[in-house]
Amino acid sequence: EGKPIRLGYAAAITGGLSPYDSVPGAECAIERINAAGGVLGRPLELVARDMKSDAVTSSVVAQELVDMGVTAILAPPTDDTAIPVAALAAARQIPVISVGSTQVQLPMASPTNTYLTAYGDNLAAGAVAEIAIDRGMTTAATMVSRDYGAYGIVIPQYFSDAFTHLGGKIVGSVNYNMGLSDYSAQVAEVKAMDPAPQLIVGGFLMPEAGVIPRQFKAGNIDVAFMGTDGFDDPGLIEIAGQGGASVTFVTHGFPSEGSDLKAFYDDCTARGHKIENVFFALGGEAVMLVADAITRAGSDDPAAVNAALAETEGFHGITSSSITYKGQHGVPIKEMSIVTIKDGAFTSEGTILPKYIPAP
Amino acid sequence: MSAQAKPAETAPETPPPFKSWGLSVRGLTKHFGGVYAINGVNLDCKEGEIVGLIGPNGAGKTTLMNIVSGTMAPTSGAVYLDGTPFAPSSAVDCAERGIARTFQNIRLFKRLSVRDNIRVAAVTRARVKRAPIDEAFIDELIGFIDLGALAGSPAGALPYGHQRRVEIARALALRPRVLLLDEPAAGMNEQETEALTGTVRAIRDRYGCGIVVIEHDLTFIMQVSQRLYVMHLGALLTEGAPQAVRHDPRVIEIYLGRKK
Amino acid sequence: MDYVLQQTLNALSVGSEYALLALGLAIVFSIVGLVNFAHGELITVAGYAIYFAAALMAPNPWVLVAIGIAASVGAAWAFERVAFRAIRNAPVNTGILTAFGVSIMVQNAFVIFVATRPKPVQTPEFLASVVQLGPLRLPVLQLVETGVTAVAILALVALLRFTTLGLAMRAAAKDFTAVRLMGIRANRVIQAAFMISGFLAGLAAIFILSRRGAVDPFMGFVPVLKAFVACVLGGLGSLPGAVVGGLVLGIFEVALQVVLPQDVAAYRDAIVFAVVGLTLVRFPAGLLGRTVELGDKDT
Amino acid sequence: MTGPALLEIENLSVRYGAISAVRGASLRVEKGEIVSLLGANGAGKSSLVNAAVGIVPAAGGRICFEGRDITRAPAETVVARGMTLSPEGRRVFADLTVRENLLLGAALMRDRARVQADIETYFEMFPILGARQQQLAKTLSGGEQQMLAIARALMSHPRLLMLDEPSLGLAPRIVDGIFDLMVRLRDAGLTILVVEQNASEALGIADRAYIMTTGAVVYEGRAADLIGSTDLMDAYLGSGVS
Amino acid sequence: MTAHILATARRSALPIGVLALLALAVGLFAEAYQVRLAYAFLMNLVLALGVQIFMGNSGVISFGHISFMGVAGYVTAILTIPAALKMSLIPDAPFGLAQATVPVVVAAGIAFAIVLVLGWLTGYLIIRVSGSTAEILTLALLVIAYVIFTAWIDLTRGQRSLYGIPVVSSLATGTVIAALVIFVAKLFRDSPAGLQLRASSEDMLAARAMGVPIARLRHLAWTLSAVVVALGGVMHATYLGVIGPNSFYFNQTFLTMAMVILGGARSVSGVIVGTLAISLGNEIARTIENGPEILGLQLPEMFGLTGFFLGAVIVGTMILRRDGILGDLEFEDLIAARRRRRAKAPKPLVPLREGQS
Ligand SMILES: Nc1ncnc2c1ncn2[C@@H]1O[C@H](COP(=O)(O)OP(=O)(O)OP(=O)(O)O)[C@@H](O)[C@H]1O
Ligand SMILES: Nc1ncnc2c1ncn2[C@@H]1O[C@H](COP(=O)(O)OP(=O)(O)OP(=O)(O)O)[C@@H](O)[C@H]1O
Ligand SMILES: CC(C)C[C@H](N)C(=O)O
Ligand SMILES: [Mg+2]
Ligand SMILES: [Mg+2]
Repeated sequence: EGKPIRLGYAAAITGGLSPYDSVPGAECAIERINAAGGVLGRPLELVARDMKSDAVTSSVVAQELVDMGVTAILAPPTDDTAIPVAALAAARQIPVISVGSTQVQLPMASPTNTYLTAYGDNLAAGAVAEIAIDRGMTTAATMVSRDYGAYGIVIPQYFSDAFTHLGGKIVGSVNYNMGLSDYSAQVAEVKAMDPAPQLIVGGFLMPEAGVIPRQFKAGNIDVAFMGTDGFDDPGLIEIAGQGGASVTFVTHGFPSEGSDLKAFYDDCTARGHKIENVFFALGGEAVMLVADAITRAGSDDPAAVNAALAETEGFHGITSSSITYKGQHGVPIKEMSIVTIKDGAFTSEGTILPKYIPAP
Repeated sequence: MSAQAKPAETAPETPPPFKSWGLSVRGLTKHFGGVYAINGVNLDCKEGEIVGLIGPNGAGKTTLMNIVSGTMAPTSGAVYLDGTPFAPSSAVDCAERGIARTFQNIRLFKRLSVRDNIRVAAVTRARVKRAPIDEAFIDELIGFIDLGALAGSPAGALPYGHQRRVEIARALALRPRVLLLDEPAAGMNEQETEALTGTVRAIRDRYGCGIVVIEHDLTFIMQVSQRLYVMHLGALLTEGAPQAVRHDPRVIEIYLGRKK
Repeated sequence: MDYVLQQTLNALSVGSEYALLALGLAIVFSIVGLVNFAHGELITVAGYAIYFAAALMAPNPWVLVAIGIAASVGAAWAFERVAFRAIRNAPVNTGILTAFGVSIMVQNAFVIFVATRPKPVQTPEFLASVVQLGPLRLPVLQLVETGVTAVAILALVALLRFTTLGLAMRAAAKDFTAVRLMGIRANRVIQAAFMISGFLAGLAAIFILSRRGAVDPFMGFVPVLKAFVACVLGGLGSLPGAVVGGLVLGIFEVALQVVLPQDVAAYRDAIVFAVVGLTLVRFPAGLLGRTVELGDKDT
Repeated sequence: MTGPALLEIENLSVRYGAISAVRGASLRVEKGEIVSLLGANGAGKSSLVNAAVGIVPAAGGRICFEGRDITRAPAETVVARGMTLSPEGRRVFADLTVRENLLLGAALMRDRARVQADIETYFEMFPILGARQQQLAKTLSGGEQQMLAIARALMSHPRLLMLDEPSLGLAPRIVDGIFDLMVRLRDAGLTILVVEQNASEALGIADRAYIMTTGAVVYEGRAADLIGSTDLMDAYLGSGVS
Repeated sequence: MTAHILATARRSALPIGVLALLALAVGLFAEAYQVRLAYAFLMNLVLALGVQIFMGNSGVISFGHISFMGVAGYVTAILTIPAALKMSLIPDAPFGLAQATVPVVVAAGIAFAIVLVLGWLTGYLIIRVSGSTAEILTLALLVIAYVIFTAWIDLTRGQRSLYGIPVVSSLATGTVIAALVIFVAKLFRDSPAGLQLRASSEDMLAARAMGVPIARLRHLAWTLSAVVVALGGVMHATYLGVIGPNSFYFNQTFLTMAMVILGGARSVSGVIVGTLAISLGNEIARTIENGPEILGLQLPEMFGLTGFFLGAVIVGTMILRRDGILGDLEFEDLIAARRRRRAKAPKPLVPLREGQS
């Protein structure tokens, strides 16, 4: 029987989280799989619902998807929006895989059925610390925001842990709010730090990820900015302007020539999809992970698929050639790409898998 | 003509002579910056007495009423009810003591029904008396102002004359010791004014309260008041029986004008 | 020393930004009694106008500035024409909710027709430069912003105090019909007030965009919130009050950012609002608001 | 009579939703006369003058001023053509000072010096206003506001002045003053339509009078005839009281 | 007093009955996600009615009530999450809260007590001012509460959500609570205090002159409404099982306010209508924005439509009916008016004179 297998996606299509979810990415992966004959001889079908970056809507939408009898649910990127989804789905052992989240705590909340597509923030922050030390930096400041998700708090924490572990010194920490236009007070504060930090690390999201380096540049401070996937949006380049040159970040992957990621992007572009940022690939990868689990389970029964997903080992995805959930509590360890901005474009500086990983 | 008087040298602080005077005002003064709106005014209104208050525009009549009803704090001076002084600094307190008023520009709760308008005051009365709301009295008042048929309509939708009556009924629901009426006949024609004369007298006869009326309509004020106070530039010019006041040359000069 | 000076300038320019926005809110409030929560969307409109103009024809940045301000003025005009005119003289509730409605509509129109994610916007390079004044290096943007705000305030005060249009604006606030009885086109007067508020928002937008370099559908929210607080702090409806409120709020925010130790700094906004709240309990009419004793005369 | 009347209202009706406030009323005001419009509460007098000046829409009928149709003209145009109204309820600009209120009354006047002179004239006429010139209008006493409203209406030097209950809340002496003023203005060429509750006083100065009951004009005639006839007065002004 | 309660019971029977029937129908026949929607509607109704008790009667706009919802939600969460889980979520919670766990009902009781105290205390400040100043004070309350939720990490986990709250609420509990709240809101509105408060919202000065103790009544209404809103917070926490600070901020505030004003803030029935209208409208818009097939026509996906729709409905309604859909009227007034019309008593309601203010 060629009845489609349904996958649900409670996606942050609108609202503050929207840059970190990608329905088109998931759709493209499904098109590709279906073109190659589908899964278990059946096509996949995606049902996407906008959860508007809101917890209550997220749970309503998830229930709608559960009611439809979806085999797996792709979830939004923060824990307060994804946990209700996971909790609802747990009752029927429907696997929930967050597309954009890097929060290690998320699978902990509903350990039997929750997975991240991406690596954890602790891994990424460890990588950032290692890069900084490798570049000979010894002093760093962190910037902390409590305005959206855990990301703005935990990245500085994990980084501070790793950086001091590796012999660096944290010389200060500055608070900031998102959505403001003026960060000159923060600029002045950093300027006044003694010793001066060579580096600033924070869990920045767009557009602050661009606005803040821009204003530091305008404030005439020479300091490097480092961070993780929050920077990974092409808008950064223009928004940060001159400040872009100071930014280095680690992210889920980089479409360098010959990479799987590039091949995926090219194919999807050819299929008429528009690629905004790397979360496009994560959307695709989440679909592929689920498809693989269905194949291995030999059934579209959610519980069977969930069991198979938990056993995933060395899966060849888009951003990583080896994704493993087995023994990982739903958080894969993935190699990260190091990216900087050169000549108005993102440029790859290689990949990294840090040696020291801060405890979650 | 200077519209500004000098402050009274010494505000005469004579206490009211009798215990059961009703309302007494002694040495009341109010200034706004440099303007002395009222200046050392004495005024009495016995229970069951109708007292008229007249005077040129800006003489301070409304201000006096505002102070006595607690709507405005006096600069100095005292207000007595039954010989007991009280600080008329809160309108709520005044209402609870039984000083009720109407306004120069009608102020009804426009969206509430006629009945609810009256009820608002009845609630206060019930609170003071620690008794249930006297629904029968509300009915009586609606009957008194002859608006039985319109009791359920929003007060704001009534014609002007009716609104005036509702305002009076609302004030009466407080079962006041003293009722203050600020230009109740304004905007009424001669016929309606005449009816109002009857109403005001009926209030006194039925509810026994003292009534202070401000009015520029001479016929009305002459007919209705037992005594007449004349204010000028914030101070009391004269006081007495209406006919005597009417022929006082000073009153003619500053208030009535030549034709009267 | 340098640090103190730098932070002082920061405080002044943040304060100026709030003052510009607060002034726009205040003029509309004082004239039509509307707390225009859609004021922030004027900034957004200006931003998108610049974004599209740049994408379509990429002219010089000063032309873009003009386009941005013009768009903001136009949007203010349109808001009045389409939504606010119909609810003139309505109770405050109605006004606030309508303004919310307009604001939500505009935000989501941009979500639907442009995108949720931020779009980059170019502003004149000149604003991003730094001038050397003796030993000091001062950001041009901050100097210009403070200066422009000062000029805008003076011009506005002069307009309201000394021109018939200004008188008419203040009069239309309370009695629109009576203004018409003076032979004045009161609709135009109110339109003018909205357009002035649009102009002020447009100016603020240029500064905000120069700093942020990006426009997104929801960027108007935080500024309008701050402006609202500033307005009330200064005394709602009073233009000098709006300015003072904006400056005080900006200075206070920057000062707290500077002096609070790191672990308390997380509570900065709570402290700001607590202090503003208590100030208002003490001065209910705002810092500059005067209370007139009206007795029964508050028509 | 010669030529068109200054103001000519034909068959006017005014409606507020379901309520008919004026039903087919006709009225003319000739140049240089004082016409008084009388009637009980709610008779529709204010509605009629408001419609004439254009702040309330006419539901039917025709209004002509100096021969030109102004039925649909907005108030600001009507006022610019030389007709003003001192409206019911004073409606002074609460947050402006007394002086500013008067300045705004002269918004259409180009000659600033003349405006200043006018202001001084009215301050002489109403000394209390002069004393209160920097005071916010909302803090004025009721009668002071009424004087201000009248003075403000005169500031634009209209050719037709309409006054809606000008004597409301004024002391008798000032009422006399106002009526005297009307006579003087009429003698100086101004045309006046005055709505009054105070029938006897209004008739005393009027050339002609109209009486309205429940939205219709029920009497038109010389003011002197009305004063002379208690019957007429009783018939029209005694009835219709709700 | 008893008479008043009976009269209120009679008057609220209609909306409560309809509500119960609808809930029954949804519970029996609807899909699970529709049950969730129905529950979300009930929760919003409780919040909106809570806000109405203060705002609708006193006429003072409040942006602050959702903070009480948040406090109640957090208290419930912190007291009911199993200790084992709490030791990993908030090990450093003050007052030994990481160890203590109580049943949901007890937790809810404590939440009300805390909100009652907070409501009473904040009330002291709110009643000192009026107009926009009061608005800013309520706004300050919202911001302060939110900042505490996000910054007191030891207690609330900040932006990271608290999960593991026992999910004990169902459509049935929601319906019972909503019915109770409808009753309470009507009881208050029609009570002497409610009447005086409504009078004061129209003319403060006249109200004072009639002896209305405005400050005291506002204080009462504020506290009562805080507690009702707290019910909404408990409903939120015990249904989702997880809470985060962003649920208690501007989005919920604006949504609630729209529900209150749209139907007519001064009437309890109006708030019910407003909440229903916005909930239904949102759901319809949500269906459309997903790009459904209607009559064989494939509509494009238009995310953002729900928001746009909400805005448009608000603006449209305010333009057409500035006092909200029902204005001052309650259901019983509508029915009475209808009966009167039936009985052909030709007494049209005279529209208010245009405010000359
Ligand atoms: N808040 C205020 N500030 C300054 N002056 C005021 C204020 N309130 C009243 N006044 C002045 O005080 C004087 C007295 O006003 P009040 O209203 O008592 O007069 P009144 O006797 O009632 O006059 P009317 O008969 O015209 O109503 C007026 O000249 C008025 O201008
Ligand atoms: N804005 C309005 N909305 C509804 N009805 C109105 C409005 N204005 C006036 N009316 C009604 O229209 C009728 C005529 O009113 P109008 O004010 O014209 O009478 P009037 O003769 O001027 O009375 P008054 O002597 O009281 O000033 C009255 O029944 C009144 O209630
Ligand atoms: C905050 C998010 C939108 C994105 C980020 N990667 C996270 O998981 O937290
Ligand atoms: Mg007076
Ligand atoms: Mg009239």
